[in-house]
Amino acid sequence: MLFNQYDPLKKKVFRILDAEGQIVDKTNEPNLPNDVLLKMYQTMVLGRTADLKAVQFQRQGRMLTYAPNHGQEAAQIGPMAAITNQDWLAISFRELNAMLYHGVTLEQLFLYWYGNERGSHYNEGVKVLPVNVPIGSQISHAAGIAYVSKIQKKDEVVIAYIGDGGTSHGEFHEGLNFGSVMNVPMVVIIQNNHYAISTPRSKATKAETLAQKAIGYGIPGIQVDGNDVLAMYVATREAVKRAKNGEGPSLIEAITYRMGPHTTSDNPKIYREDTEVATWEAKDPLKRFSQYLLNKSILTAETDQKYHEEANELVLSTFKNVEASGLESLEEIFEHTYAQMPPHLKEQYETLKNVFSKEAQ
Amino acid sequence: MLFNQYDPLKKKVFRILDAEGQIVDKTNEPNLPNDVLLKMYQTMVLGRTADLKAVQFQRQGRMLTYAPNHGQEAAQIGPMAAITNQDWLAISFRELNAMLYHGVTLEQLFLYWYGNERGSHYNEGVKVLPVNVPIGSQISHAAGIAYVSKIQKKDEVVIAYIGDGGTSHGEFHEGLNFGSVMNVPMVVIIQNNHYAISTPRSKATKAETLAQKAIGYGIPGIQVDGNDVLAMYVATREAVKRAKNGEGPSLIEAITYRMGPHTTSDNPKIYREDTEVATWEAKDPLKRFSQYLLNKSILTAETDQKYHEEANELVLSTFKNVEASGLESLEEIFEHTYAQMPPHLKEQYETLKNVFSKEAQ
Amino acid sequence: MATLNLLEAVNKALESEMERDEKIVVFGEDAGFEGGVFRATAGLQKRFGEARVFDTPIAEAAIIGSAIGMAINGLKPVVEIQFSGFMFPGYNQIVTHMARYRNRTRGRYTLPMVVRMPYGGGVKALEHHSESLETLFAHIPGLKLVIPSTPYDAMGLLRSAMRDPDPVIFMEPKRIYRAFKQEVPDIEFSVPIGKAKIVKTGSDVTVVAWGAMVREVETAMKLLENDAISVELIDLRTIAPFDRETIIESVKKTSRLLVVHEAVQSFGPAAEIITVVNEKAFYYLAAAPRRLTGPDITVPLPKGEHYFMIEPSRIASEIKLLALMKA
Amino acid sequence: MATLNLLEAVNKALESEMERDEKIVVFGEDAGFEGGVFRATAGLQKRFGEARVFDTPIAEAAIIGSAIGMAINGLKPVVEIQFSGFMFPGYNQIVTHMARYRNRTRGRYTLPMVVRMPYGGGVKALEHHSESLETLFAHIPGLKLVIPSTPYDAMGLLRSAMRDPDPVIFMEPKRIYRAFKQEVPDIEFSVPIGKAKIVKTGSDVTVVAWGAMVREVETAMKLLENDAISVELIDLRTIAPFDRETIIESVKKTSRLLVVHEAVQSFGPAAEIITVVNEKAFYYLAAAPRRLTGPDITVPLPKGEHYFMIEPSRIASEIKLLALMKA
Ligand SMILES: Cc1ncc(C[n+]2csc(CCOP(=O)(O)OP(=O)(O)O)c2C)c(N)n1
Ligand SMILES: Cc1ncc(C[n+]2csc(CCOP(=O)(O)OP(=O)(O)O)c2C)c(N)n1
Ligand SMILES: [Mg+2]
Ligand SMILES: [Mg+2]
Repeated sequence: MLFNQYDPLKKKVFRILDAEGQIVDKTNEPNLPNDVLLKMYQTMVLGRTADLKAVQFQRQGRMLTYAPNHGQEAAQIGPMAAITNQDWLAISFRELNAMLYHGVTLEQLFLYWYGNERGSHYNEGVKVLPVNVPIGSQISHAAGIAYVSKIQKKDEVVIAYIGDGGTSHGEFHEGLNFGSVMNVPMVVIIQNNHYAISTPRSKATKAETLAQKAIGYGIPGIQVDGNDVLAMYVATREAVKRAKNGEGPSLIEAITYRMGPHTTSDNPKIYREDTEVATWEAKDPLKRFSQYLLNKSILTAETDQKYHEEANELVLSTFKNVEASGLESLEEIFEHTYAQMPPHLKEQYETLKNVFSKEAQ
Repeated sequence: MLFNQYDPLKKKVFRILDAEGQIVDKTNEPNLPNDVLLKMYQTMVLGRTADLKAVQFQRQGRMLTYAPNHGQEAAQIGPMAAITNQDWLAISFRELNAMLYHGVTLEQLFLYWYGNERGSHYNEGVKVLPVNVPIGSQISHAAGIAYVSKIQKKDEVVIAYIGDGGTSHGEFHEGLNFGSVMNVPMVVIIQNNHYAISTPRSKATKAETLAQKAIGYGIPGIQVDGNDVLAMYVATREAVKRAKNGEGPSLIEAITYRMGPHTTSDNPKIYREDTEVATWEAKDPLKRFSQYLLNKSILTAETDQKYHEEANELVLSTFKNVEASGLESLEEIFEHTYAQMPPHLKEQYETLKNVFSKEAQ
Repeated sequence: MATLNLLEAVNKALESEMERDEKIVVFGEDAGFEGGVFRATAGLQKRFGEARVFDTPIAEAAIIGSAIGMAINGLKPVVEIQFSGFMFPGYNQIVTHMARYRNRTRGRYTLPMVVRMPYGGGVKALEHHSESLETLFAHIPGLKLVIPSTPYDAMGLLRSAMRDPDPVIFMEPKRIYRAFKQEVPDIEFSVPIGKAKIVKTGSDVTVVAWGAMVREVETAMKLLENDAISVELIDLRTIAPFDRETIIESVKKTSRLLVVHEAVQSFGPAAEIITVVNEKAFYYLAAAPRRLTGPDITVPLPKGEHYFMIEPSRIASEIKLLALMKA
Repeated sequence: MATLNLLEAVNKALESEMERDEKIVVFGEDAGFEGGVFRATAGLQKRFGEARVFDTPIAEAAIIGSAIGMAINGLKPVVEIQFSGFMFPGYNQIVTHMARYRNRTRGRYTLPMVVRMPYGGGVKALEHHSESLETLFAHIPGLKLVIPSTPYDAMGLLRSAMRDPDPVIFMEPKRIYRAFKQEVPDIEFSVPIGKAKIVKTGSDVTVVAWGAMVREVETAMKLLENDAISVELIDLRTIAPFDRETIIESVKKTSRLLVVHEAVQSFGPAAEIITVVNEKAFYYLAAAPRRLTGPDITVPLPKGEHYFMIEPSRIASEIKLLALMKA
């Protein structure tokens, strides 16, 4: 019913917390256990810390390109709190927080952005797909995974992420349409952070909301305040319920903002005003959630401080390990092209082994 | 305003003539000159005749694969009557009637289906794109053409056709979204003939109407009785007006039916019931329009008969010419790959010239 | 023993393997209810149900992409692309994901899946219904490309493809779908991926071909019966990664090589085969290796297509020419 | 004379040609307002307005497809694909339309347009940001493929591409976008498509390269200065259709050929060049032609990328090896 109330053509945005962390929609306030609320908050703190540090490391020349998440934590943590380990996560590439919450380790995340494929070998049982660079192409993967959940009657839902810019892509259309025709348990979350690199949301589509794209697929869509972790949680919970009831996919547009650059190679000063950034600073998802938790005495200032300190330490020590991991081996880059190296590849491998072992001498 | 009245979410279908050719929507009945109405009808007769004959020729082994239009004449002629020679037509592949009306000759059409590329070399001034086999890919061509019309302030609109099945394709999404973001003068007409080869419309998308896909692009959409040539004319005229006013693209879903097989290689008995076909036989667009014209004394039985006879003669004599055209020359198949044949291609050409001139001896 | 044409062999391979392995699902445009425009999947939906055999929207990217998702979640999808000329919208998924997922995740996720597609000319078809696109798959690391030339091989190779741990592109020469029948054992057999077949041993000229071209070479060999040229015909069967050893051994023996393919010439498959022979058997070559291929043009519509197709007489001339060349 | 790097040369070529020909429009993802992620189109929107220089949605098929429409309606679009690894979603438009429209309509509609894209590795980038996809364009009839290796050539070749009556794929070696500067004349000049450049004449070994590899070969040649090997270096510049004559003449002189490219090896561009040399100059060859290329794997992420890249020392070794081979 939430989806009916928030028909995107009516242009209402679903919100539970206001920018000061006050409840504005009491009826929809979720009744989450304190430990879950704290895990959500703690992961957001870790995500934020890791993110800011990653940018720093990059500036110091210790990390490669990195795609910052700063400002988008709530749009990722809310949904993750609404699913379990049984469920799948198909990310785009700007979902560090979601990945952390759903079981990818910080070390793996850093290793990936450090430039090592081993960072995408997640642990057994962690149902997360690797960073998906070709925009939009992850949606049909999610639909396919969810198809299996459906026909094998597994208790699974798939959450797929995409950006505002990504909704213009043909792959978004095909994937979502496929999932909806097949009526699979899938939730697609658009992180509308207002930009696709330098290109503003207004140039991605003429549709007034991205949520209304759902109508073209005959599925429900909703606009949610993406900086409100509780609203994101509740909207996703509803969508997950629909999915698990066999009612098919839903589309959630999370209205949020990318506080940092697109990636560390990008200079947002070229295309947006500081004043715009400042208005979003005031809507910071972490501050908002911590205020809510403090108000409810679920969080104390000390615990908050502790979370920040622990996050800081974890980030520094993890990155130290990652830096110590050094280069990959020649074998690693060859051995996973096929299950078994075919003869011609083996020959190329041997040739290079020769070259690099000579050099090493 | 027509588009507002017929909001696709309200599931109203725009119709002016009923199945007996009686006016059901007097206010919207267009005030077209008799000669235009007759030209429309005459072209429909020619299209129907050419179509049925083409299938016959194919059965006799004289024509290659052919994609029948039977039943979809109104969805093509109505829109064409709403544009002028200034305007462009970007077809899919099942638009013989539209092409005839917009200036492609019957000889060219037959030549193409006879298996000769020369059939796609339309006359100077005829603004029609060739048959577009890769589903959906013509929409962005239309958007690009219309972009030029817009920035050069040319008095042009582009009409693009696509099938119901084609709306599932990523290229449909990208092309329509592109046109809508760029706000170009373009009208996209979906011929919803209920099938994509053997696959019913219901498996193309879960959306209840195809017209509602417009909402995802922030443009108007409308469902029209595609077997009602007047409704198709009026809806297109409205969309063209919007386009030429700088209001951007519109989407028209023409509800129609493919009376014949998908192509001459297809056997529709496998996947649909004769009873279904019969219900559509009763809605035949030609009968309906001729009844309307007879009722209004614009058409007489004699003229009708004359149209049929002339069409028959034209089709027979044209096809005779086409058959006489025989094979292509080796030069023809080589000379249009580039503006100038590069050396390696020239060499390949000379080699084959040798082979085939030897054979000829 | 059953006597089957190539199309029926494909159908039977799918059926028997679906019977054996319930992880296999089959889908594509019109591949479900009506069993495909060529009927390669006919009867499967009836037998295995709509969950395992179904029609899809016209969306090649989503067909390949959803198959990738299914493989990640434990199935073995065998998808049909209606004609190879329509694989392009799905090529992004093939190259950027299907070929790379194993490597990207360092073996965490693997994609045992098959993409079937009819290919090739000579059937008097519309545009985009006649191309031979081997190179576009063979050049991509992580893909395997298999092409049968007989009903027996179609069954045996498709079975191997469905059991392969890696994604396999399976191109079917539609021109010979129904061209001839062959006895195919009822018992379960397979033909290994990566092994070429010496169709006929010979000592003067090595001819490498695959798909519909194998038969054309065989016809050419009949034309040459009175010429006292001993031809060794190799049916490559797996185009990537191909069986270098068999080719190299053959060329070491014959000293002469002809590669025949329907794909356009420039940057085409013959170039790779010739180059490998250069690298591995250059000093055995008595004459410059030759290739007989489609010209570098779009396959013409039917009224010009005959110029494009490779006739046995031309193959025979090429073989003669090679045989004549100085040792 | 202006002293420009390759990126600036691209920018200036676009600017000067847009000045001259108002039919030219430039667009792509982020190519308008900010002037592209590499800034290749910087300043153009300001100068020529939003109608002629603009940002697009993320939709490669629509970028190429709408450019086709614009060309049909009289413009000359010059579009940017952000990285060549993202051309795949637009590849359907490139192959099934851009390459074929002239032929399909027997010359009724032609598509003078350019698709620019940065390509190649060695810049420590994310996945899909490092590939070299020459083959996927060179194998398609109807396309031209041009790759500059210097600022001068970038300007001259891009200008020719914009004046060409056929669609041109223009791949820019991003690794050397800013690597070095060169004097480029202020006056209007162009470098013809289809002509290779002999960078240095020599008599012992012919080396064919293009893009970023040309410089690597030059460095290798420096390493060889004391070896008394006379290398003839050919910068191919146009990969398709390529300048066979220059290569063949060179090999007839040197009898030895090395092709160097970053693209993966199997079914890659070197194979075609070597095969053409087989066809045209086989009996001049003193040794088996060699190729030094990327291995048949996905370009690794930065911590493994060095294994993939072709170092000058390896090029030098290959040249030495060839030079030593028996005549
Ligand atoms: C198919 C494809 N085209 C282009 C790119 C280059 N690219 C990387 S991120 C990006 C912008 C994405 O914008 P959006 O979807 O809004 O996600 P955000 O970056 O804002 O999270 C682009 C164009 C790509 N990765 N894939
Ligand atoms: C990209 C692509 N995929 C597949 C095909 C094969 N194909 C030709 S027509 C057709 C069905 C089209 O259905 P629809 O869009 O409803 O048009 P209709 O045939 O009903 O006019 C298909 C799948 C194609 N031409 N292009
Ligand atoms: Mg964004
Ligand atoms: Mg249809």
